[in-house]
Formats: sequence, C-alpha cells, structure tokens
Amino acid sequence: MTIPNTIRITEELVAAHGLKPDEYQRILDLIGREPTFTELGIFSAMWNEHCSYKSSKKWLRTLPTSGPRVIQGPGENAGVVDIGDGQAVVFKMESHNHPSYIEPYQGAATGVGGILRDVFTMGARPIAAMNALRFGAPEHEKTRHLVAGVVAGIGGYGNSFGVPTVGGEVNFDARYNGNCLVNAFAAGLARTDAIFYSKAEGVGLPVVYLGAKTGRDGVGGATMASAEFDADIDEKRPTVQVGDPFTEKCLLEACLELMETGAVIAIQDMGAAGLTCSAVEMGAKGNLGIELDLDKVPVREERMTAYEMMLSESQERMLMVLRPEKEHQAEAIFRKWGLDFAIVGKTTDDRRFRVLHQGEEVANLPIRELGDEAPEYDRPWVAPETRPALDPAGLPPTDIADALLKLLDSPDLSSRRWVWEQYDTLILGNSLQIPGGDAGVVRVEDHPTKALAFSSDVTPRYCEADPYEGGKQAVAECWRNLTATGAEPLAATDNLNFGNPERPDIMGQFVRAIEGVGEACRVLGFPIVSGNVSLYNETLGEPIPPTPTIAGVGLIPDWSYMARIAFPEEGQAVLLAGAPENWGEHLGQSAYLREVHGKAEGTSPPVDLAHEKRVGDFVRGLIRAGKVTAAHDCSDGGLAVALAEMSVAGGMGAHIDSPPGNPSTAFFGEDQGRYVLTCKVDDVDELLDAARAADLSLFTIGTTGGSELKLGDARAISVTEIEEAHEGWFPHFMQD
Amino acid sequence: MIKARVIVTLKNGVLDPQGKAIEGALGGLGFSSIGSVRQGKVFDVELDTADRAQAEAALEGMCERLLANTVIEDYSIAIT
Amino acid sequence: MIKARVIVTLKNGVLDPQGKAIEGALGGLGFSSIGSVRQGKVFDVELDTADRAQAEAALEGMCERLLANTVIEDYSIAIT
Amino acid sequence: MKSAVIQLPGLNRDRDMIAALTKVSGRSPVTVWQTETEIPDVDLIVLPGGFSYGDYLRCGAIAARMPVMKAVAEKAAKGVMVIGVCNGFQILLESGLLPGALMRNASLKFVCREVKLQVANANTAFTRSYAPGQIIRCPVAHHDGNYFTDSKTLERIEGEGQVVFRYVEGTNPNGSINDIAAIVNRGGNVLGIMPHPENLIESAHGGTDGRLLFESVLGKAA
Ligand SMILES: Nc1ncnc2c1ncn2[C@@H]1O[C@H](COP(=O)(O)OP(=O)(O)O)[C@@H](O)[C@H]1O
Ligand SMILES: [Mg+2]
Repeated sequence: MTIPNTIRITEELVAAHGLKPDEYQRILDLIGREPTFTELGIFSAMWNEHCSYKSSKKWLRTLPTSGPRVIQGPGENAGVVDIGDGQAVVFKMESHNHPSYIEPYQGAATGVGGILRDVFTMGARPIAAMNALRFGAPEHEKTRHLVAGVVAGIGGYGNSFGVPTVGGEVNFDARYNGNCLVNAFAAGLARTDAIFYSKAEGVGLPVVYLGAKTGRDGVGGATMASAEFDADIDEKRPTVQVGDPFTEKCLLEACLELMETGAVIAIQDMGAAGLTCSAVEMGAKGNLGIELDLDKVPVREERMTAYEMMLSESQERMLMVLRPEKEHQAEAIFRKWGLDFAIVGKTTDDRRFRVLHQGEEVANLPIRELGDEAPEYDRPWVAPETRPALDPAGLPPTDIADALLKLLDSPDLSSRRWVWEQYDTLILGNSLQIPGGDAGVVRVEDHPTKALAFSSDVTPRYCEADPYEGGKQAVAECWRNLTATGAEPLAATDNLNFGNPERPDIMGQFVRAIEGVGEACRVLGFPIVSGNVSLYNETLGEPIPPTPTIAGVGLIPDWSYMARIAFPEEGQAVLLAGAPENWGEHLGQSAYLREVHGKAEGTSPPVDLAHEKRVGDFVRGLIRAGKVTAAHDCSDGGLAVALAEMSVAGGMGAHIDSPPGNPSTAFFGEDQGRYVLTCKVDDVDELLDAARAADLSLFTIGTTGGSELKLGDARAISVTEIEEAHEGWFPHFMQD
Repeated sequence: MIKARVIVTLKNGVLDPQGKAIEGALGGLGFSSIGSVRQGKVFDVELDTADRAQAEAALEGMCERLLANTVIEDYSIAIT
Repeated sequence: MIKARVIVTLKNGVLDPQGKAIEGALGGLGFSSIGSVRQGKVFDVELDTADRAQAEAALEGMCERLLANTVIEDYSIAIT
Repeated sequence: MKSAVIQLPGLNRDRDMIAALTKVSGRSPVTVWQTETEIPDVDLIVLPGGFSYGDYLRCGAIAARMPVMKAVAEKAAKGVMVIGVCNGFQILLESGLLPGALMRNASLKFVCREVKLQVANANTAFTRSYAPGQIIRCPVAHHDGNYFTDSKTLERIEGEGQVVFRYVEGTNPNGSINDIAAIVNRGGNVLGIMPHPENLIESAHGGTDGRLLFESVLGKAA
C-alpha cells in the first residue's frame, strides 16, 4: 500500500492529521496556497502537541533554566551542566507512554533508545539511566502484562546498549489503568570543549543520513502521542516501532569516533517525526534552508512515498551536517560499524525546506515558520479545589508493628528488586550505589574522587490533592535524595505527564504543578535544563493523576565521603533531622492512610522550601565532614519505613525511643524535609551542637544493633520478618 | 495425543534486527546469493487430546493469548 | 529469486528452558490439554539465484556454518 | 605480562575489562578489532562481555565466525591463555574452543545480582591464587547463562577437573547444570566464565574477590 502525493486535501484529511480548522487556516495563510499531501504531513508533525509544545510553551517559559553551572538549558537534545575539570554531564528525560501501553516491550525499549540518542547526539558517552514507571491497579487485568513487558523492554535495550540503570520509580494506581507512564532518563559525560549542537552552519554543505534504514515504522506516531486513546486503539497498532539496541550501540561508537575527527558541524537525532523534525530543526536554528533528496534515503521497504519517509519514526537514525573535506573519513567510520551512510541533501541560503522525490518537488515550505509559527495556546484553566485537612484524631488506633509490615508489603512501598535485577546496574564498572538507596551513584571515570548521583521522583497522590504543593514536593524529594548521598544537587530535567489540556481542570493541574516545580527549583537553586511534556494521557475521558516527574543530578566531589542508607554498625546513635517536636504530624494523603485505613484524604504535606534547603545543606555538610555513617530521607511511609529500609540494607535492627505525642503520626507522618542519620555515639554532642547553631531540629531517637527493629512501645519485629515483607510483594504479584 | 507446529513470524514492515544481522553475517561468510532473511519462532506442541477440532481451538487460543504478540506478529498452525 | 524456509529445532534431550516456561504459562492460562512445548527458530530466506540445486547447497552451508548450532540443534530446509 | 582485549561490535564490557586489566597488571591491554587476522604477541587474550551482534540468532554465534576468532583459536592452540567472560564465554562455546552451550536463563529473565561462587578447581592457571573450595562473591549480569551439555561431556569435564567455579547452592541464578559457572578446556589455557570478576576488583566495587582471578593469570602486580 502506497500513498501518492497527489491526494486531495479534504476537511476529514486535515482532521485526521490532528489539525484543527483554525490551525489549517493558519497554514493556508502562511504559505498562500493549499499544501501538498506531504506538506500536510510535515505540518501535522511539526504542529502537534508533542513537537510544538503548543499548550505548554507559555508555562514552560516560567521555569528557571539557568545557573552558574548550566552550559545548555532547554532547547537542545539534552541539557548540559558543568561538573568541573573540563567535564560536563548531559541529561534529559522523555516519555514513551502511549507506545508502551500498546506494545510494552518495544514501546519501553524504543523509549530508552530515544533518550540515549538524545544524550550521545551531544557528544556525551552515556553513563547512567533511570526509568520512572506508573501502572494501573495491581488487580487490573492488564497491569501484570504491562509491568513484565515494560521492565523487560527497558532492560532489553539498556543492557544490550551497555548503560547501567541506576534508579527509577514504580507506582501503581487505578488511575493509570488505561494509560501507563514510561519516563526514561539518560545521562552522559562529555568534555566541555566538545559538545555538539543541532544548529547547522555554512551553505552548500552535505546533509548526511546515518544509522539504520528507514521503514514505515510509526508513521503517524507523533500524531498518536498527542491524541487521546479511544476505543479503536487496535486500529493504531501497526505504527509500533521495534528497537535495535545493537545498531544503536554501533551508532554511539561511530558518532563519538566521528566527532573526534572534527568532521561534525551539526548533529540531530531522528526522534518523533524523524526526518522532518531533525532537518527543520538543523536548518531553522542555523537560519539556513535545507534541501532533501528522498531518492538518496536508505530505505528497507519498497515503494515508500515521500509522505512516509518524512514521517517515519524508524529508530537508530541521525542527521548531520559534515565538513565536505572529511566526508570520506566519516563514511569509513560508519562502514566500519556496519551502518548506513548517505548524503541526502544540502544546506541552502534560501531558508526554505525543500523535499525532492523522484524528480518532483513534494514540499517547499518556509523553514523557520514551520517551527516559529506553530500555534501557541493560552488554554483556559481553573485552579484545582483545595481539600479539607485530615483530622488524625478521627482515625482508629493501629498497631505500629502491624501497620509497618503492611506498608512494606504493599504495591507502592515494597522493594523494587524484582524490577532492577533485570537491569544491568554494574556495567562500565563505575557504579558506587545501585538502586535500592536514595540515589544511584556513578563515579566519574578517570577521576580519582568525583562521582555523580541520580534520582527521579514525584508523588502523584500529592499532586492530585494539590498540584502546586505536589510539584514543589517532587522537586524537593529529588533534591533531598541527592543530598542524602552527600551530593550537591546541580540541575534537573522534568517529564510533565498530564491529561487533556483542553479541559480547564486538567490545564489547571498543569499550570499549578509547573508553578510549584518552578518555585521549588528557584529556592533550591536547582534549574531545569531539559525536559519533556506528555499530555492527553487519558482513556475514554479518565485522566491520569497529574505526574510531573523530576529527575536530578548531583555532584559528589569525593566519594569516600558518601552516605548510604544501610545501618553500618551496632551501637551507633540514630538521629532525626529537620523534624517537628513530635517527629511527624502530617498524615493527609499518606501511604499509611491509604494502605492501613483505606482512605485518600486530606491535604498533601506542605514543603517549606527555605527549611528544606537549610536542612539539606546541613546534612550534606555533616556527610562531607565524615560525621555521618548513614543517611536516608523520610518519604512514603514516613519515619518507620525509612528505619525499616535502613535495617534491611544493613542487616541489623535498632531500638527506637517512644516518640513524644501520637506514635502513628510520629512513625507514619509524611512531613517533608526530614532525614534519618546515624553517627558514632562519641560524635552525637558535636552534631547536636551544630544543629543548634544552625537553628535546626536534630533529635537522638535511638540506637542501632540487634536483629530486631523496635519502634517505641510497639512489638519488636525481626529484621528477617521485615525483609520478607519488603521483598515479598513484587515477586508474588508477578507470580515468580 | 495431537502434535502441532505453530509458526510465528513478524508482520510485514516490522523491523527485524535479528534477520538483518544474520543477513550481514551470511554475506560476510561468503554466501553471496543471500537476499534477505527474516527470523521467526516455531513451537512444537503436544496436546493431550484426540479431538482435532478441540485441539485447533486450543492452539488458536494459545497463539492469541501467549505464543504470538499479535501487535507485531502473525501466526500459522499446522496439526501434524 | 528462490524463497526458502529453514527450521531449526533443539535436539531431543537438550534442555529447553523457554519451552518449559511456555508450557507452564499455558497451563496457568487454563489450557489443560497442554502436553509439552519445544521452541525453535524459523528463517525465511530469499536467495538471488534461479538455480535450485545451487540454492539448496547454499542453504545447507548456511545451516551448518551459522544458522544452527549443530551441537544442540537440528535443521530442516524447505524451498517454497 | 601483556594482554589483548578482542573488540567486536556490540560487546560492551570491554571498557570494564580494559580498566580491570590495566589496574591489576599495571599496563593497558592492546585492543584487537574483529577483522584482524593476527593477534600481537601477548600472554593473555580476553573476550569481554556484552551483546556482540546484539546476541541475535544465538549469543556469540555471529561473533564466533568473525576473522579474529580464527586468530584466537590459533593462539589458543599454541598455549596462549584465553579468557572469555559472559558473552566472551558464549563466543568460545560457539567457536568450539570450549564444550557445551549457554541457554536462556531458567527464569527467562535477564539477571544482574551478586552471587557466591565456589572454587571447584584451584589448580588452574586462572584460580591458583584462590584456596581450594574457597567461596567468593561475584556479580552476574546475563540473559543466557544456563550452561548445558550432554551427559557424556558433562561426565568428562567433571572427571577431568574442567569445572572451575560453581554457583554456591541456592545462588544459581540461571539453572546451569551442576551449578557450573566457569569451565576450562582440556589444555587448561582457555577459561569461560559467566560471572563478571572484572566488576569486583577494587574498593569502589565494594570488594576485590574478582581480582585474584586476574592475579592468578597475570602474576601478581608489582
Ligand atoms: N517540561 C520541560 N521543561 C523544560 N524543557 C523542556 C520541557 N519539555 C521540553 N523541553 C525542552 O524542549 C526541547 C524540545 O523537546 P523535545 O521535543 O522533547 O526534544 P527532542 O526533540 O530531543 O525529543 C528540548 O530541549 C527539551 O529539553
Ligand atoms: Mg529517598
């Protein structure tokens, strides 16, 4: 089946391309004539939500994106941050939600492939990956299938490509039943003097196509990512792309080798709407035109039309502008790695995007306007309603030990070992902390002491109850997790997953969440340097909870002063930093409330950002001074769960004092800005003095040791029992 | 007992990285006549039943529910 | 051009972890008649030649040298 | 001691291996690309882990048929030490330099975790720095590490001390027959090992149990 370029443009056809009538009118006004079929395809790709950010742009502009260490903020394939010594960390996160729901293995695999490409396109060798996953209720019929496929797909791609996966998230909630989320993060290392950008320079230079051949994969995929699912989802299936990690690994090596030769002027990977977006971006940024000759494009299927070639989302492909005198050297490198190499066009001085196919000019469009003149909306929004606070007095009393075991054995708080043991967490030989702690840590190769920490966070139930506080909390938790290893949080990337922005209530969630994210980033000095927006995450009118995933990177100057979560030694003091007098008091929207009392009530825990920063800076200072022997932040499940995780990781228990006030709120409250620390008994006074001097709370709450965890007056639980509860849920759910 | 062979192949147009790599390797080994290679799976299944119609229905169900990923694969069933 | 289908299966007695797991999974899905499952591979090969004898010889060579691991696998060739 | 690391497209633990050899022996190995037909004069040749040719078709199958493997076989025949780790082990099996096959893990899943290994033969060039029966920690990271061979071969390799490491009971991550994790050839100069000793050689790795393997074959670094 082939599609000629002479198809008549009808109203239906325009609508099928996801273009609204006023958007189509905009096209007519812009080019002064009816577009050809191929041109219509190009516009639909460039102007859909996924590529144009037409609903989100206005709000993204409000995020802080610069800082003393930021070399490149949003606007390129990935953000770039200086880590000293002439090196930079390059990172980004991106969603592959819809493809993963349709075909979990390949959808997740190609999501990982896409984000790795974004990173090495900039000249960075990938050194770490993470994945943030949200699935429907465990009991929903599709959930297990999606979990199995997505996890296998992420591992299948990342393991074969050869990047350690050092972190991520998994949540379950019925609101994701019809729309799972797969957000993939990758980071790489580059020299600050060898970063590559997408801006083309120079007229008449060869535009080179590299990598795998073009097939009909995903034709219409970018359009799909911007449309709500409806009942005819099966019809959309043939657009599934298959990942080829082997080719991508070869592409990585070939690109880095080529970059070393000085041949590369501009480079852009082919992601969504492949050839179209990459060519337009290179030309528009350089204020140049691009002429493509599709007869030169390596194809793997017969009789492909211009339309299909321009919209194909075949994976593992790149577009470059090369120095003509280095063309042969470049070609030799690509042949060595068994990759396709073809000159498919040239840069021109007319600022037109011209596409030739079989002797015919199938597109001739103004290149800058394709991007710049894309519609931008200020969509109407309504502020989300605030919820009444929870009155904890109304809750029946619970047994603290039973409640803790129940939490540890629940879908959201159980160990994710089943997931991360399917990922290669060790490859490259630099992993200092693998998943299971607060942040993954990878040492900087060839540097004697430096390391980078990575964490990805968001708590959708908080965002649902209060998008503004939830947005703040996502940033704060990420910042806190990096800090808990001793890292200085440098910068972050975001993946904003929401429902249909044409609904004012959803748009309200989006706006408030961004405001919260922005505020937290400003106060914490944690700029957003790259990111991705995924809207229309809803099925048959059921939206997902607002899910602004934040992934951050931190710098550890000397990893011999790095903290881990494991209780290190018997007889050490256990301390709680940053907590209120009664240790904890906020039960609204807590995991405890949901799992033990079956309620989703109250407000989300507020984040006092100034306090957050002061506590974090204080804790980091102690870690770096070698005064702290373990550190762990309190998040889902509060203090009790943090202590249990530290026990299991260290293989030893602890004796915790009876808290002042209500034990349930003390042990299970989810108050923000708190850390559990351990230190040598001899150092306790010094630490308490330091806290007093900094005007921060620090309480001694117990002592490590023994084979049981005893929380105040509650029954002591053996560490074995804790571990069994914690490790039990996932394998049991997956029926292993 | 009924024996059957199920063959699962990638749909037309779906990328087959394995087939492509094998193609390249065969070329490298000097098989110059090699055109294209597509790789699929075969399942040899034994069923504890003597009822052919029932076996056919069961095999069809197995393909739809497990053996084939019908998003990207086709299958065929032959009772032997 | 000649088209052929090559089928590679595990030798009798060679452990087949995938087949075993599929057997278990099919049982779990309620296919009670399931006896045993063995998984193999199929290759659909196109050869740029019109000479059948030459094609057969080439296919035999491909199986011996690459497509099958004759330590643990058998193969069969069918020109279609 | 001079060493060489073989490089094939898709191998991805070559960087780990080069770093380990450099750290243990104090000198960096030479690298040899797949199309080379000769290997320089070295005492040790290493095939690192990864996914050569994507592990498409069968793990190590396509790699085993590349020109460089002929050169490896020639060196091995002359008594040069050869180590294949993970995918390297699979390549050695596919090249016929070692007996048996590595099949899909019994769980059908990729597995990356630390296991315990017992030294089954401390009398080889690769294990002489370990004590007989010593139990060590070592990570694994593979999808196809389920060692299998027919009963006659199994009897032979067991009888001749060709099994070098075994997964300690209860930690077999893949279903390998007789818990086999590593074997040597009859000549004692070719080792195939599924776990990754190169990822446990320095304090940053949280342990150094893998180091002794390299020290055994390279001689202790000065
Ligand atoms: N939520 C966001 N916050 C900050 N920057 C964003 C966000 N979403 C997208 N961006 C930036 O916009 C640019 C275009 O994004 P995208 O189209 O996702 O990149 P790519 O073309 O590499 O897939 C990128 O530089 C990206 O970092
Ligand atoms: Mg944490």
